[in-house]
Amino acid sequence: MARTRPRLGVFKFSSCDGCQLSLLDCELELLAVTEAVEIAYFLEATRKDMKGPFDITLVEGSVTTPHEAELIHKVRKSTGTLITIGACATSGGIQALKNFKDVKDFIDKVYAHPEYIETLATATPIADHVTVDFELRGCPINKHQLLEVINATLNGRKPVVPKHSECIECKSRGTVCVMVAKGEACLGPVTQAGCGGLCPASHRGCFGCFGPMETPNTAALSERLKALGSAPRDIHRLFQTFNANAPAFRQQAESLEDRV
Amino acid sequence: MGALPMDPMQPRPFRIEKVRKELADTFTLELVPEEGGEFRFAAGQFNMLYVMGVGEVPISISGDPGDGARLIHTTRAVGAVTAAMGNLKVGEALGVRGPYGNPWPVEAAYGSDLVIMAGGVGLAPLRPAIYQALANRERFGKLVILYGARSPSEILYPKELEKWRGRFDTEVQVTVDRAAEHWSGNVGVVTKLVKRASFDPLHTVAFVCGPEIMMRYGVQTLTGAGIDPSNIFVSMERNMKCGVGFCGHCQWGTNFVCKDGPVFPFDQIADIFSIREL
Amino acid sequence: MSATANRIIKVDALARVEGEGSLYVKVKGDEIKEVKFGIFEPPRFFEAFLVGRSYAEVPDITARICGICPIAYEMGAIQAMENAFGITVPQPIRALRRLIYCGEWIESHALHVYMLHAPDFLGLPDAIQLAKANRPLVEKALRLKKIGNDILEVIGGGRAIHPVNMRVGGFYRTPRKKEVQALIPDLEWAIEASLETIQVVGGFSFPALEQDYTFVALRHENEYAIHEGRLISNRGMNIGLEQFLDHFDEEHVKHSNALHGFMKEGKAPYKTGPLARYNLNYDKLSERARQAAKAVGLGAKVTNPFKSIVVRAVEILQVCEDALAICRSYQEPSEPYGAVPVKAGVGYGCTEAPRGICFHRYEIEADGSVKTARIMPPTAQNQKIIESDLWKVVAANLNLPDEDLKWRCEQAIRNYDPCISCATHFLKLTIERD
Amino acid sequence: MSAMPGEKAVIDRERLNDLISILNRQGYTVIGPTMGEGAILYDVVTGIGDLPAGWGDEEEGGRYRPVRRSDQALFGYSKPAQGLKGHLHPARQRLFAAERAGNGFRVLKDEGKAPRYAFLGARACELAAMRVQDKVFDNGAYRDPHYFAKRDDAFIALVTCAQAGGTCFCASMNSGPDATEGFDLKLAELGSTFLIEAGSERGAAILAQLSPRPATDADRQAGVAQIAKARQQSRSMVEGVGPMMAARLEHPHWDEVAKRCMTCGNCTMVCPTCFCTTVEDVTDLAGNNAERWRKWDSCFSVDYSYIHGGAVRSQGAARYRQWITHKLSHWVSQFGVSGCVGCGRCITWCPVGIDITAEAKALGG
Ligand SMILES: Cc1cc2nc3c(=O)[nH]c(=O)nc-3n(C[C@H](O)[C@H](O)[C@H](O)COP(=O)(O)OP(=O)(O)OC[C@H]3O[C@@H](n4cnc5c(N)ncnc54)[C@H](O)[C@@H]3O)c2cc1C
Ligand code: SF4
Ligand code: SF4
Ligand code: SF4
Repeated sequence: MARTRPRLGVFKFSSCDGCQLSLLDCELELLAVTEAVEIAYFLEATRKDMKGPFDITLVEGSVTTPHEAELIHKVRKSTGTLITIGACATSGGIQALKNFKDVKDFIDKVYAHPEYIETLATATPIADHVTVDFELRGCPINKHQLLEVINATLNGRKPVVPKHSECIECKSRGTVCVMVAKGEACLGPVTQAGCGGLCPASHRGCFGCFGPMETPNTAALSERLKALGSAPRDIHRLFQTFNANAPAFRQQAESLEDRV
Repeated sequence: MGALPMDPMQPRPFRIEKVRKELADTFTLELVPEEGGEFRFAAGQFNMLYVMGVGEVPISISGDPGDGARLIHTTRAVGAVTAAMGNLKVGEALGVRGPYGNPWPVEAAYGSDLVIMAGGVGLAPLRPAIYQALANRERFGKLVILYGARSPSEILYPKELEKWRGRFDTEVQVTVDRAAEHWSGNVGVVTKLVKRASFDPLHTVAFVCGPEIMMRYGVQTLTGAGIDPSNIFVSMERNMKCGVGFCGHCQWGTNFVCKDGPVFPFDQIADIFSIREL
Repeated sequence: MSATANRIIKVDALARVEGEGSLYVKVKGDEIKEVKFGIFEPPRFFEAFLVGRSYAEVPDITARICGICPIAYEMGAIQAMENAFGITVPQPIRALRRLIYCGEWIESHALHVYMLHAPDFLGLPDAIQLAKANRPLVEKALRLKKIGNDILEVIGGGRAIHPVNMRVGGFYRTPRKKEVQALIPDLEWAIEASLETIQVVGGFSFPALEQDYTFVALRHENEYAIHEGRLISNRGMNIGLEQFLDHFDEEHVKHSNALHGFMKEGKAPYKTGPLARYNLNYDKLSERARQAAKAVGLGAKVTNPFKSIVVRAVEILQVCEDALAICRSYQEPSEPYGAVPVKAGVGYGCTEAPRGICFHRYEIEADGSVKTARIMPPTAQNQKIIESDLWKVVAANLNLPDEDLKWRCEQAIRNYDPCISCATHFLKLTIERD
Repeated sequence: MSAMPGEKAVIDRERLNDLISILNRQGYTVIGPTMGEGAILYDVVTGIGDLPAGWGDEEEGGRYRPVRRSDQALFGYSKPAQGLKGHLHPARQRLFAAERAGNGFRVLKDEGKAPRYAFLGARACELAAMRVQDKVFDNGAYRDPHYFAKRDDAFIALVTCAQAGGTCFCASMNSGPDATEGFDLKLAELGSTFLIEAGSERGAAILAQLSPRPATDADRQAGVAQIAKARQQSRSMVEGVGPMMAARLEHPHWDEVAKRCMTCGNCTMVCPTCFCTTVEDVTDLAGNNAERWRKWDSCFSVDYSYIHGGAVRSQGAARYRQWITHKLSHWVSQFGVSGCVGCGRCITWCPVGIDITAEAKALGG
C-alpha cells in the first residue's frame, strides 16, 4: 500500500527546544520516520527550508511576542493537521508564570535595556490563537506518545493518548503510591497520564508536567495535601509551575491565593 | 501449553464483495469470509468489525438472517474507525468477530401483530427482523413499519421502504423531522405515527431502535397505546471494546449490553431506562 | 562581482542549532562594517520568576531553560544550593552525578557531531541526506546518541529531557545495581564507536582559521572536569566559583535577547566549550583519548574553531570511558540523598555543559525561598567570540558567492553548538553587502 | 508421613526453601511477597531470603506504611500493595498481531508461552478475588484464553492471615481470613513453623516432600486462634448492601462523594476483582503491521463510557456510583458473587481515603 509521503513541518515558538528534540531522540525510529514523512521544515535538524503547505505540522512553544502572535496564523494557514506539542504549546508552559506577574518588572529584573525587549504580557497556548487539531501534553512530551501521534495521524486512527489520571499509569506499572505510602505531595490524581509515571517511580510526587487530567478535582486534592501537612504556599507553588496557565491549575492556585 | 484455544478476541478476515453508498455518511458493506463458509446469525445481533491497525467497533448486522452467504453491515461514519471502514474498497479485508448479543425475538412474535419503529440508522439493525418477518409473513397478524429520519435525504434504504410499502400486507409509514420542498410525506417525530398505525395493542410485539431519546419517547407512546412493556423490545448502545463481556465497558446497571442485550424486553430495564448517566 | 555593488545576503533562520537566532553582516566593498550574532529567542524571564520559589523547585524549573542540556541547569542549581547550605555529597552520589552528566555529553555531542555539524563538512543539508549516503554511519551515530540518552534515563528517572531524579542533596532514588550494570555492554560498544567517530570527523577538511583565544574552563585535579572544579584560563586566571562575578559580567546589546558575556579585565571576549576544555585540560584526558586525537593530527593545542567537531569526538570517547568506569564500580549508595540544612545564604554552581560553562548564583532566604537568581548560560558567554570568529570568516571568504559565504558563516556558528534556548532562541542570518 | 488433602501437618519455616525449589523444578515461577520500594509487593521469589521477614504494615484510609515487627515473621503483614491480578490479568496484554497480506491482512499466531505461576503467600481474599475473576473470564458463552493460560495451571500456596490490616473487612464479606477450597496448599505461620495442609493432589504430593510432621492439638488450636484473631476487623460491610444500593441509584449522597472523589481510578487499579480493560491498536509507521493490546481501564475514566457524541457518565458522581454499585450490588446479579472481597485496598490506596464501607453505610442511611 504505497502512500504519498506527507510533508512535515516543525515550528518553534517560546520554549526550551526539548519537545522538538524528542523527535530526534527517537533514535531507533528516526530513520523510519524520515522515510514515512518528508521533513520539509525542521530548523533544529535541517538547513532545508521548504515552503509550505505542510500536511502535518508540529508546533512547540507558546506565544509570547507580537511576532509569534502573527506567525502562528501563517503556520495555521500553511498546514493540514496542526499538532501542538508540549506544555508551552498546550498551556503556556513555564514562561506563563509571567502571566501572574508584572512583565515590565520582570524585564527590568533581567535586562539592562528593557526598551530592546519586545514581549507580550502573557505566554499563551497555541489553541488560544488558532484551531489546533491535536494537543500533545507534557513538559517535555513523551517521545513514545509523539511517535504514536505521528503514527496514528499517518494511519488515520485515533492516537492512544489517554486523558485520565496519572495514577492509572502509575498503578499499571506497579509503582507504590508516594502520597499514600510516604505522605508526599503528589499531583498525580489531577494530572493527565502520559509521562509513564516517572516521578512516583523515582520516589517523589508528580509535579504536573502533563497538565490537568480530564476531570480534575483539584479542590479535593488541595484539601488532602493540606491534611498531609503542606502549607498553602507550597500547594500554590505546586499548581503554579509547569502548567500554571492551564485553567484547572490556574483556578486552584488562585483559590489558594488569599491563604498564601 | 500448546496452542491457545479458540480466542474470542481474535478477528477473522472477511473480504469486501460490494460497497454501497447509502447516504452522505452511511455505507453498506457486503462481506464474505476469506476462509469460506457461511455466516449464520439472528436478527438484531451484531459483530465487532476490525479495520486493521485502526480499531474495532460494534456494528449490527443488517442483512437477511435467511442468507448465510453474505454478511451485510450498514454503518454511519462518525469517527476514526467508521470513517476508515468507509474508505475500504472492494477486495480489501475487514476483521469480524461475532455474531454477538441477544436477537430480536422475531419468532416469539409469531401469532401477534408486529410493530417495528426505527429512527435514523436504527433501521439497519431492524432490517434483518423485517426480512425475517416478511419471509414468514403468514405467521404474523399486522406488520407495521414506522420510520423517522431527520430529513428526506437521510432516509435509509428508501427503495426497500418503497418496496415494502408496495406490499398489500405491510404498513409502512415514514416521517422526517425537517422536510424539504419536494417532500409530500409526514413531517414530525416518529412517535406521531403510532396513532395512525393499525395494530391490536393487546396482541402486539414492538421492536424499537434509534437514538436513546427517540426510544424513550417511542416506548412511552407504545405503552400509552396499550402495548404491554414486556412485549416492547429496544436495542441499546453502550461503549464496547470486546463484545463478549470481558471489558466491562457496556455495563448498564446489572446488564452487559453486549451479552444481555443489545436487545432488551422493555419491562426488564424499565426501572433503569431513564436514570441519568447510569 | 563589483566591489562597490550592494550585496545583501539574508538567511532568515539559522538551522541545526538549538533555538532561534540571527546573523547580520554588513559589508561595504571589501570592508566589513558590522557583524551581529543576534539571539531573538523570546525572553522567558527565568531569573525573575525563580524569585520566591523554593530552593527545592529550582533544579526542575531551571531544567526548562533548555531541553538540550537540562543536566547543566539541574546540576548547576543543585550545586549552588548545596554550596549555600554547606552540603558536600558523598562519593557514590558524586559518581552518579558525573555518570548522568556523561550521558548528557554523549547524547548532546553525538547529536551535534553527526546530525548538526557533520553535514556542513560534507556539503549536505542534514543528517537525513547523510543517512541516504551512508546509512550505517548514521545508524551508528543514533545508537551512540541513544546510549547517552539511556544513561540519562536510567539515572534521571526515566526520561532524558528534564530528568526528574536529581535533587539538592543527592537523588530522589538511586538506581539499582543491575540497572546501572545493564549499561556496561553498550558503553563498551560506545568506546569503539567513538574511536571510529574521531577517525571519521578527523578526516574532514577544515577551513583555515586560527585564533588567539582566551579559553575559560573548569579544572579538576583528578579528572577531565565536567561537573566540578575551579575556573581557569590560559591567561593565568584560577578562581573559585564565588569569584566568578568579579571576573565576568554580561551586557545587554540591542541585537540580542541574550546578554553578552565578557571578561571584566579589558572587557574582553572569551571562549568556553570543547576547545577551551581541551586546551586547558589536555593533561586530564585519558591516554586513549590523547592517542586517538594524535592519530588524527590533534596535539595539546587546538585553536581552529572548525576543529571543534574533532575535539567533541575526543570528548565523547573520554566520557564513554568515564561512564564505563563508573558503571563498573557502582555500588548502591546507602541513602539516595542526605539532609538539607536550609539556611539563608548565597550559593554558586558551575558545570561544563556540552557547549561550555554554565554559571549559577542564588541568594536564598532563611525559609529556603530564592531571593535572587543569576544564571549565565554558555551560549551567552560565547556570543562575543562567535562574532569575532565570524568577522574573520567573512573577511577571509569575501570572494565566495553569497550562498556559500552564508553557509560558511552558519558552519562557523555551529562550531559552538550554540544553544540559543539557553541563551534566552530564532537565528536570522542576514548578510548585507553594500 | 503421607499427606492427604485436608490433613493438617507442621513444617519448619526453612522448608519453604524446599517448597520454592520443588516448584521451580516443576517449572513454576514462584511469586511471593517481597519488601519492594516502599511497600510489600508481589514479585519473583527464589528463597525465603526474598520474603519480607519482620515486616508488617500499617493501613488506614489513604495511608500505608511498612513497619518493622518485633519478630521475624515472613507473612506478618496484612496484604501486599497490589494483589495478584497483575499476574493473571496483566495491565498490558497483547491480544493479537496482524500483518498486511495482499489486499487484506493476516492474523498472526501468538507464539508466546504463558508463564506458569505458583503464588506463595496468596491471601484468602486474593484467592476469593481470583475465583471472582474466573467467573468474569469464563462467563458461560466465552472463555478468555489469555487469562486461563496463566490461571488454569497456577499453583496456589495460600497463607492465612495472623492479623487483619487496618482496612480489611473480609470477614464481613465471607472471603477471609480463612479459605476452605481453591488452593493447593494452605499454610498458617506459627512462629518458626507453619501449619500446613494440602487442598489438591499436586499440593499433597509436594507437601509429602517437605518432611511434614503431624500437627498436634496445640498446633491446630493455635491455628484456630490465629484465624479468630484475624477475624477481629475494625471495618465491616453493611448487611444487605446489594439490594440497598440497587434501590438508591438516585440518591443525593452520590453528589456528596463526588466532592471528595478525584476520579483518579486508584481504587479500580488496586482492586483484585476489577477486570475492566480497554484496547489499543498500534501500527508500524507504514501501517503494514498492527497489534491489538488490552490494557487495564477504569470506570472512572471519561472514555470508558464514551459513545459517539459524548460520555454516558460525564459526572464524577455517576462514575463513583458505577464503581461502588458494580462492586457491591450489580456484580451479584451478573456473576452470582460479590465483586468486593473485602481486602480493603481501595480504602488504603485511595489518595483521599474514601472508604467503601463508610460510603455504603452512608448510602444505607
Ligand atoms: C450493539 C451496537 C450496534 C451498533 N450498530 C451500529 C450499526 O449498525 N451501524 C452504525 O453505524 N453504528 C452502529 N453502532 C454504533 C457504532 O458502534 C459507533 O458509531 C462506532 O463505535 C463509532 O466508532 P468510531 O471510532 O468511528 O467513532 P468515535 O466517535 O471516534 O469513537 C471512538 C470509540 O468509542 C467507542 N464508541 C463510540 N461510539 C460508540 C457506540 N455508539 N457504541 C459503542 N462504542 C462506541 C468505540 O470504541 C470507538 O472506536 C452500534 C453500536 C452498538 C453498541
Ligand atoms: S472493592 Fe475495595 S475492598 Fe473490595 S475487593 Fe476491591 S479493593 Fe478490595
Ligand atoms: S468497578 Fe468499574 S472498573 Fe471495576 S469491574 Fe466494575 S465497572 Fe470495571
Ligand atoms: S474513590 Fe478514591 S481512589 Fe477511587 S477514584 Fe475516587 S479518589 Fe480516586
